[in-house]
Amino acid sequence: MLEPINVSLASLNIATLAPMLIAIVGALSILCIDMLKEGLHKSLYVMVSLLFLLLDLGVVIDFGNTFLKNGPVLGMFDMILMDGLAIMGQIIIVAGSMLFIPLALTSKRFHEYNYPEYFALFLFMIAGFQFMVATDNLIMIFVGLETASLALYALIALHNRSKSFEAAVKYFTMGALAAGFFAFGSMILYAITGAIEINQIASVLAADRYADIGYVLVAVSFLLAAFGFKLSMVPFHTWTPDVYEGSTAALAGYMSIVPKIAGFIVAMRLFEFLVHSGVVWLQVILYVAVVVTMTASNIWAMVQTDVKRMLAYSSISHAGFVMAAILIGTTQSNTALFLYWALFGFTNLGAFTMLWVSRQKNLLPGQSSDHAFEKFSGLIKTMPMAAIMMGLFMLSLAGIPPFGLFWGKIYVIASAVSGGYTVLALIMALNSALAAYYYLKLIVYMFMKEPIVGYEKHYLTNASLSLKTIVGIAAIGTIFAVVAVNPLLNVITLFVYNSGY
Amino acid sequence: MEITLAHYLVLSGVLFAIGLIGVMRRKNLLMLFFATEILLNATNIGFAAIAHFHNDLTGQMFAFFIIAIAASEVAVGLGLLIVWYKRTGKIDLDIMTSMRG
Amino acid sequence: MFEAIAFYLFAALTIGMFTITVMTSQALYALTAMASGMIFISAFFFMLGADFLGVVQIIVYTGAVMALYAFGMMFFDTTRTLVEKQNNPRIIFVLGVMAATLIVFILVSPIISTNLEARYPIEAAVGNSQAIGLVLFTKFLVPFELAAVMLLVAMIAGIVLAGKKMDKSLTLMAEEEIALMSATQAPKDTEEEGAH
Amino acid sequence: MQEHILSILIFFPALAAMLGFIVHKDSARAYGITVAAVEFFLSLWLWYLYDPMTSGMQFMESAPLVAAFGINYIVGIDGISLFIIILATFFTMIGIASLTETRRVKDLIVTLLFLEMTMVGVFAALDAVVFYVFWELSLIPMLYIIGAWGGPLRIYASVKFFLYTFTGSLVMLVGMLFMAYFYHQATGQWSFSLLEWYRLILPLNFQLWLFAAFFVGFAIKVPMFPFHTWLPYAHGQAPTIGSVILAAILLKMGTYAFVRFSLPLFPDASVFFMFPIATLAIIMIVYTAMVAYAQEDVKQVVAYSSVSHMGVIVLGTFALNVEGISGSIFLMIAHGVVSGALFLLVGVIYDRRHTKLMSEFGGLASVMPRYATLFGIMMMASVGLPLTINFVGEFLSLLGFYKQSHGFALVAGTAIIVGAIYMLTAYKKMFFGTVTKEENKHLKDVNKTELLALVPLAVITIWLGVYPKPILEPISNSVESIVQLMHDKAQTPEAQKRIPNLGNPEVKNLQQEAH
Amino acid sequence: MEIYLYIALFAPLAGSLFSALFGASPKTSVTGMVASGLLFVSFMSSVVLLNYVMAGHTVHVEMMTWIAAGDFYVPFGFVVDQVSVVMMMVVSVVSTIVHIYSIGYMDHDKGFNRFFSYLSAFVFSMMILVMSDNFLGLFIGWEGVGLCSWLLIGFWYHKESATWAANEAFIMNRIADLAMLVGIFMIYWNIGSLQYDVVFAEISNLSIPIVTWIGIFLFVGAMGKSAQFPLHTWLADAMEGPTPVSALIHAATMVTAGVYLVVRANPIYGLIPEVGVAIASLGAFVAMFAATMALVNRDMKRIVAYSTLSQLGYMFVAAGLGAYWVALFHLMAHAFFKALLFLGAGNVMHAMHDELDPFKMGGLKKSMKVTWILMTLASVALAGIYPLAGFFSKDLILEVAFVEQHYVLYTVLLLTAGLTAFYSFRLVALIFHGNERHLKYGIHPHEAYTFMLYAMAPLAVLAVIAGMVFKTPYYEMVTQLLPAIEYHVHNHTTFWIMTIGTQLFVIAAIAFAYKKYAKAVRVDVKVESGFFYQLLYNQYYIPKIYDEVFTKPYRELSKVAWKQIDLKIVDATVDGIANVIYRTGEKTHTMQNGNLSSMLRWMVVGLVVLLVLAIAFTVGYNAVTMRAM
Repeated sequence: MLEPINVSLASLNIATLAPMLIAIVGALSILCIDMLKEGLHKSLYVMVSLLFLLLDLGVVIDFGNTFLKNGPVLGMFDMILMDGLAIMGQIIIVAGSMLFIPLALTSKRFHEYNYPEYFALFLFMIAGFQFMVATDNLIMIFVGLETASLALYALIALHNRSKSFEAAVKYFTMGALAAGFFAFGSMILYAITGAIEINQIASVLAADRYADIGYVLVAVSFLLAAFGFKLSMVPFHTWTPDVYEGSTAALAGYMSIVPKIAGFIVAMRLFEFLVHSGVVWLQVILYVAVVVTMTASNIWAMVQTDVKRMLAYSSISHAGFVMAAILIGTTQSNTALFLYWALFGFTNLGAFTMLWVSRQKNLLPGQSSDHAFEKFSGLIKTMPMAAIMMGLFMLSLAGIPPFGLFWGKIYVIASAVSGGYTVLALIMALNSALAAYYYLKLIVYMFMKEPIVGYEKHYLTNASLSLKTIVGIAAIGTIFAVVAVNPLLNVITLFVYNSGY
Repeated sequence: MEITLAHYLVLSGVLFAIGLIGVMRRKNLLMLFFATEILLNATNIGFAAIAHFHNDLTGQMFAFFIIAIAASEVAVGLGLLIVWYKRTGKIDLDIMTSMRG
Repeated sequence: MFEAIAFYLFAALTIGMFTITVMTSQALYALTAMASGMIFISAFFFMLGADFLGVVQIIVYTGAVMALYAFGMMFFDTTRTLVEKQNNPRIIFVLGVMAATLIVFILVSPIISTNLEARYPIEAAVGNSQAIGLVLFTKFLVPFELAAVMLLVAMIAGIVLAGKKMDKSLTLMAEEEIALMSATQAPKDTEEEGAH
Repeated sequence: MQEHILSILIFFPALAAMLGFIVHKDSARAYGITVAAVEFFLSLWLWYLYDPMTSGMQFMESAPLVAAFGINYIVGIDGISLFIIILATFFTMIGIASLTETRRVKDLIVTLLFLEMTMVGVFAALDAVVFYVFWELSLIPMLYIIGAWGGPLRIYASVKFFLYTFTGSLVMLVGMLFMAYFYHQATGQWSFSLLEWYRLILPLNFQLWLFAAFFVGFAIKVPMFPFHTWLPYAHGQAPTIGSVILAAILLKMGTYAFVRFSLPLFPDASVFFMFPIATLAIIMIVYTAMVAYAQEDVKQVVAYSSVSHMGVIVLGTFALNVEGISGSIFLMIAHGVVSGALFLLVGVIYDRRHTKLMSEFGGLASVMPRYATLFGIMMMASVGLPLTINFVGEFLSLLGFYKQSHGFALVAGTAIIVGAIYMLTAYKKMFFGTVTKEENKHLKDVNKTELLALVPLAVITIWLGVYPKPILEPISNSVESIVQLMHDKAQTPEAQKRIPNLGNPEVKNLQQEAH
Repeated sequence: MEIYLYIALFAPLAGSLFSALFGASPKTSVTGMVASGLLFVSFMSSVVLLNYVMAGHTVHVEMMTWIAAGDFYVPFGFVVDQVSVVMMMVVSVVSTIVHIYSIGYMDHDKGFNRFFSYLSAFVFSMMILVMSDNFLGLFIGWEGVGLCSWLLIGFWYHKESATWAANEAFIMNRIADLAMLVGIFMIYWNIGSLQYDVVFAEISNLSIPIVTWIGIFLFVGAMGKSAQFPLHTWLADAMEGPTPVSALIHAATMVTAGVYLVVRANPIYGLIPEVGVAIASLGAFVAMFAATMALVNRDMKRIVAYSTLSQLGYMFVAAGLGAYWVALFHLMAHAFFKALLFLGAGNVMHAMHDELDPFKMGGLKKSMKVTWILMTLASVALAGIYPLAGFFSKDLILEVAFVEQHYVLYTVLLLTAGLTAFYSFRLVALIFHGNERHLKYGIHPHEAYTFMLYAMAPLAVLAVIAGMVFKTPYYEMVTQLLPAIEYHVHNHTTFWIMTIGTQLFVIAAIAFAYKKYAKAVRVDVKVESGFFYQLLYNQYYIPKIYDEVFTKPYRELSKVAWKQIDLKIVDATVDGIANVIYRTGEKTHTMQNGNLSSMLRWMVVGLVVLLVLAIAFTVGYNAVTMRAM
């Protein structure tokens, strides 16, 4: 017979659930509000979401303080793990979401914002990501991931035009396949270790001295494929450009930041110990994957004719760049990953918001897609401020100092150099040069070509105060990043180091 | 002859491969979704078997959650298919190529 | 011995069923084959002592999922013969067979780990459902709740996506049309779906 | 204020540029001139405050930027950078003053002022990252200037310029990061401070690799053969002001960086690579001079002549002795003045005729005598006639390298021959002969605005050719400390032999006083 | 005394700048006056300095630092010593005269002011050249005269031939200048200074090979300026410039700078007599070589130019053989009579409306008596007839060669003397005697302005007396600095035989010239179509060879360098890399064909690749561990 289990409530650390619960409660309350009164304006929901996210962020930051004092906290039968990575990840997730949610306040009306459910799903998704990063249990990761993904598919589709459906279906189908990979990979790991907590898997494997190397590698292959999909590594990246193109710029920007950081954190948890285990295979594979991802996506980005697709490929390339940090696997590189992503977040937020600002409902005559390059022709002459902003974000993405991303970039490359990956560092540097080409392409269009007559009044068509504010925040974040780098670096290093990475 | 864990795992792997073939082969989205179900089911056999041979419940838990996930996916997937179908009248994925390059 | 026979029998059946599911050009065959495949899988669960899983498998899959799919098939009118143009069928099978071979190649080798330890051992004295219940509501409470959220998300998503509100796309309508529509409280005659 | 003069000097133009957005477009040029003039006089004041007898860094400022990673805002100047800074501010000023562009002048002015910040920043930076920041940042305004105000191929030219230089500098960035890593290994601290790096003695194989990494960045910027092909396009397409600044200042960043980074950080590698680089330099000198001779477009002649002269500068730098390095730095300034002036002069005729093909001209000397005279002066300076500014630099550079290798110096010396060939030929084609084209018969001679820019340049050309001491002395003093540093750090016997030991530089200064 | 030095030096500069102020304005006679006046001032100062130096003093000033970097230190230092004062006198006298002459000669020229600006600038450069106390200062002047020569040869810039000649002169000089620079480098790195006094004091401490190289390089430098073979072609072409320019620059002063350099550097050449002999041999060769070309030429100015070249050869013979004072002396004498000759030629040109072919002239003595006398006088002096200047200086060189027992040189020089006499009087005969061939071209010659003739008078006087009067005081002064070697043929009989023989030989040559050309000109077609005639007429085909061997290939090579190498290789590589990358993108981005099926397949492909690699590694790993066990 089974004994009844006695668990003291204190040992559960129910508080560790608080951040995710806040998001879930937020989502539920939005549903309730809608139930009580229909047809409320979207700004209400935006603000409610913002409020809950703010609370969420506050709690996470509070956990950050606790972490710095006491170290990692386990909760709910060790299911929740609040270590540095989890906290950093959640901060980026929540803060990123907070910056993206006001993008719903456009001056044009789009279908999805008419649904209160949209905001509920958004919050559910955030909760999903939060669960995903705040655990090292594969089940939790899987369920969190699926919660978030399912919500995300719906969010994409809610834009309600055929491209967005197409994007959602593609994303969904490939996501289902990736879920299969993940499940199968986890199964094999479970088969050889009998554990589904990553640290236990690690310790069992270490104790066995990787005796079942074949199993491990097959499992890693499956997991790599699964996370390759999530992080859009070549050749699992194919969804990225289509999905970005099909969804709104706001959501595309969001997707380039938040889901990825969640993926990176899990990837870090999963692959870090493997990289350090001395399994050469993984290092080689990751090395190749990183290089191929960076290079191939850069090359494809060059030939794009739509800015959003270009940015999609660019974000693949950035992901590849950051994946290198996982390959390098030192404290410095992991720190660099977070630093990079935080800075990348600001810049990409700005870039995609600028696209969002310029979104019109129907294509103009001669325009080939929503954000075709030619739309930006001669922008400096018609909308100088917009052109300068966009140019700024492009420069930052290209890694031109002193704008935000540059600092992330040198720190990543520096970590590669210190990690002994000098050639990789060189490849990364040269890839930045490749990347500069397509960022420059937009700059060339904006600053060096003549405006197309009739396009000018359509540029800022979707702008509103809140969008402009977000652009402003992104711009400030991008320009003055240098001020923030030092404190960020200090904090992140503390978090990462104390989490044992 | 004794049936070992390996037997189950091989079965699981074979079923997974069948699922992969289905995923690659199917052009009808609904049929494609069938194939993704096969993938997950293949995994479930593996989990249950491992749980059995390791004498550990965790595997069964995993399989349980996978079933839940599969069910959710069906709901969302069908929802997506419905809107797509309403818009285009088809669920053949070959017509879904408005975005490329 | 019985176990072996049962295993091979069900294995063959499952493989067969799933192959049909994947290969047939009749949608109905596929659906039926999959449903039966699912049931055969539950047989494995029972064989492996995972009674609870077996039941869930039958209920959830064969009951809920298959019903949904059946509904979907009717909705999409895919009961006829499927026409699927394969531009390069060989590559699919090469890939599939390769994947299978490779996976099998590894999986046939015995697991030599010596540090395996059951975290939640199955005790013979305890019924499977009971044991699962205990684990599910302690250790796996949070994922369980999260799964509930996930199902909620799926439900909302399904409802919203399949809902009637999606028929008119605000995204594609000009601002004036939207204003007009909200002013007249959506009269039926202005429904011009898919203005493009 | 004096202790912050460098920061003021760096950021004043940027601030002014931002405020410039508000200025009405009709007044933009006046605003630009005012700002640039203020900046120029600030830089003159800097010279006034500068103590020429001290060889070390002056006006040092330091503030933490990313302290955790050892990145600090450190600026300071010595004799080497002082004059290039003044050159930069000067050329910005006269560049704006002589601006004839009419399209979107305000944007151009703002861009130029930003460019000025980056130029001053590069030469004042003493922290590798800060240096890199300004280095890269300088590409943007130039990209814009070429791309927006350039000729028909402007986009190709500007993108090529940008990508080429950017690629090179990224390799350099990896080198810098490796250097910082090495410093970290040696001391346990992260630091990008140049002065702290100077203290490191690196093993030879590290030096070689790092030297190569830095070299890629610098060589493309210089531009050294065979990385020079972006330059003709950039010059060919750029508007006058762009070419002027590009030739006068931006190219100097590369050679300056050789002196600032490559030599003192990697003395052994510098010696190791001395002859390969000298070979490249000689190819630059002779080969590009030949290419210049074959040109049909006068601006391309001047552009290729720039490459050729940069070859002499590089050669002088790698002489690794005080004479050669001082000469090369002096030549940087000289070449800045002269090539800047030549580009301005080409701009004058381009404004009138909208063509730069030499076959379109001929006999201009009779139509535009003042123009011909100014062009002649600058051409002769470019050819390296004594008592013009170029000669001093060229002579010292070649003299310096002669110490290292007689043969190389001899071959490099053909610069004075081949240089004369293409320059005189070009001059002959443009100015001599009879006026054949109807359009040329009534060209207006240089006007007051143009004279305002050109005459000071001509005066400087001759003044510094006759009396280079005010500039050469501080340069030489600072170079001495670099050479001494290199000698002290040198490990290989070859390097110890090739880099002279100056003994105590202080004593020598006194000796020179007594002369 | 320093003040006189500065006046002598800077007065021409002042004149130049003054004229330059009016450079672009129409003619103002005042520029010519002022420039001439300032030159006269310079001349007077030089006279004062000459007196001072004659008294055994020298003036040495250091005006200011020029270049100082590290150990390298070069000031603007000037020295007036026995050698430089001679040069200063020559320069200032000839240039003053040429200036005054030019006021008339350039009377109708649009570029009158410009001309004086250039001409005075030239004098200034020349002054720097001769007065500098160090090699680099000399180099300033060296290049400065090159510049002015360029400006003045190309003075009539609308003429293609003039500008071409100007560029040729400049570039050829540059070739030599490079050698000179190298010589300077060698001196600096071996001695550590470029000051004459330091260098000459230290030079004997250097090893002979180094000194030899220094000597060679410096001499190559001198070869360019003094137009020695093979860098001689520019001099004849330089006659495109206005005639006063030819008189001043390409006869009297600039071209002798090379000789001056060798004389100045005598402590160096004193150590390396072998090089000296080589110099002398080259000089003798050039003397002969140029004279032969002058024999058949049909261009008045070119004939005189070849004669200059030939005389420079004489000077180098002297200098090479260590008779520095003789070289310098001939330099001085030659300056006077050659300038006179050129100015005379200028008068003729003026009269003949710039016609240069003497075969189209004739009988000019009627209308241009003074010019005829002056030119005959100059030619006599050039031929070396006693008691004119040429006799004292040129025959001295013959003696030097003889005394130094270089009989081959002697013979060559002797023959050349005959040739010189022949072509000089061929010219005089053709121009001033015989029929008035020009009449059929409708030219009515007239004598030049009187003041021009007056201006030439001092030169005529000097051409006559320079040898007789100056020789002794000159010798006494100069040998304070230069090696004092008296060249006497000790055997009196030999001496007289030689002297008289030479004189007779020369006179015979003159007579032959008169006989052949004074009456009527017979064109001997057979001779003229002969090989030697053609060879000489075409200047030994050297300009053609240069054109074929250097100029054209250089031009072609430049084209190749640009079009083939730079554009098609270097640049194409860069663009090629970029294009390959871009094309790869264009080709492969179709992988993203938008079809979900292929997207899924890519994922499976990725998985299978990973699996293959995993298995391969596993198998390999197991194999390795097996073997290890």
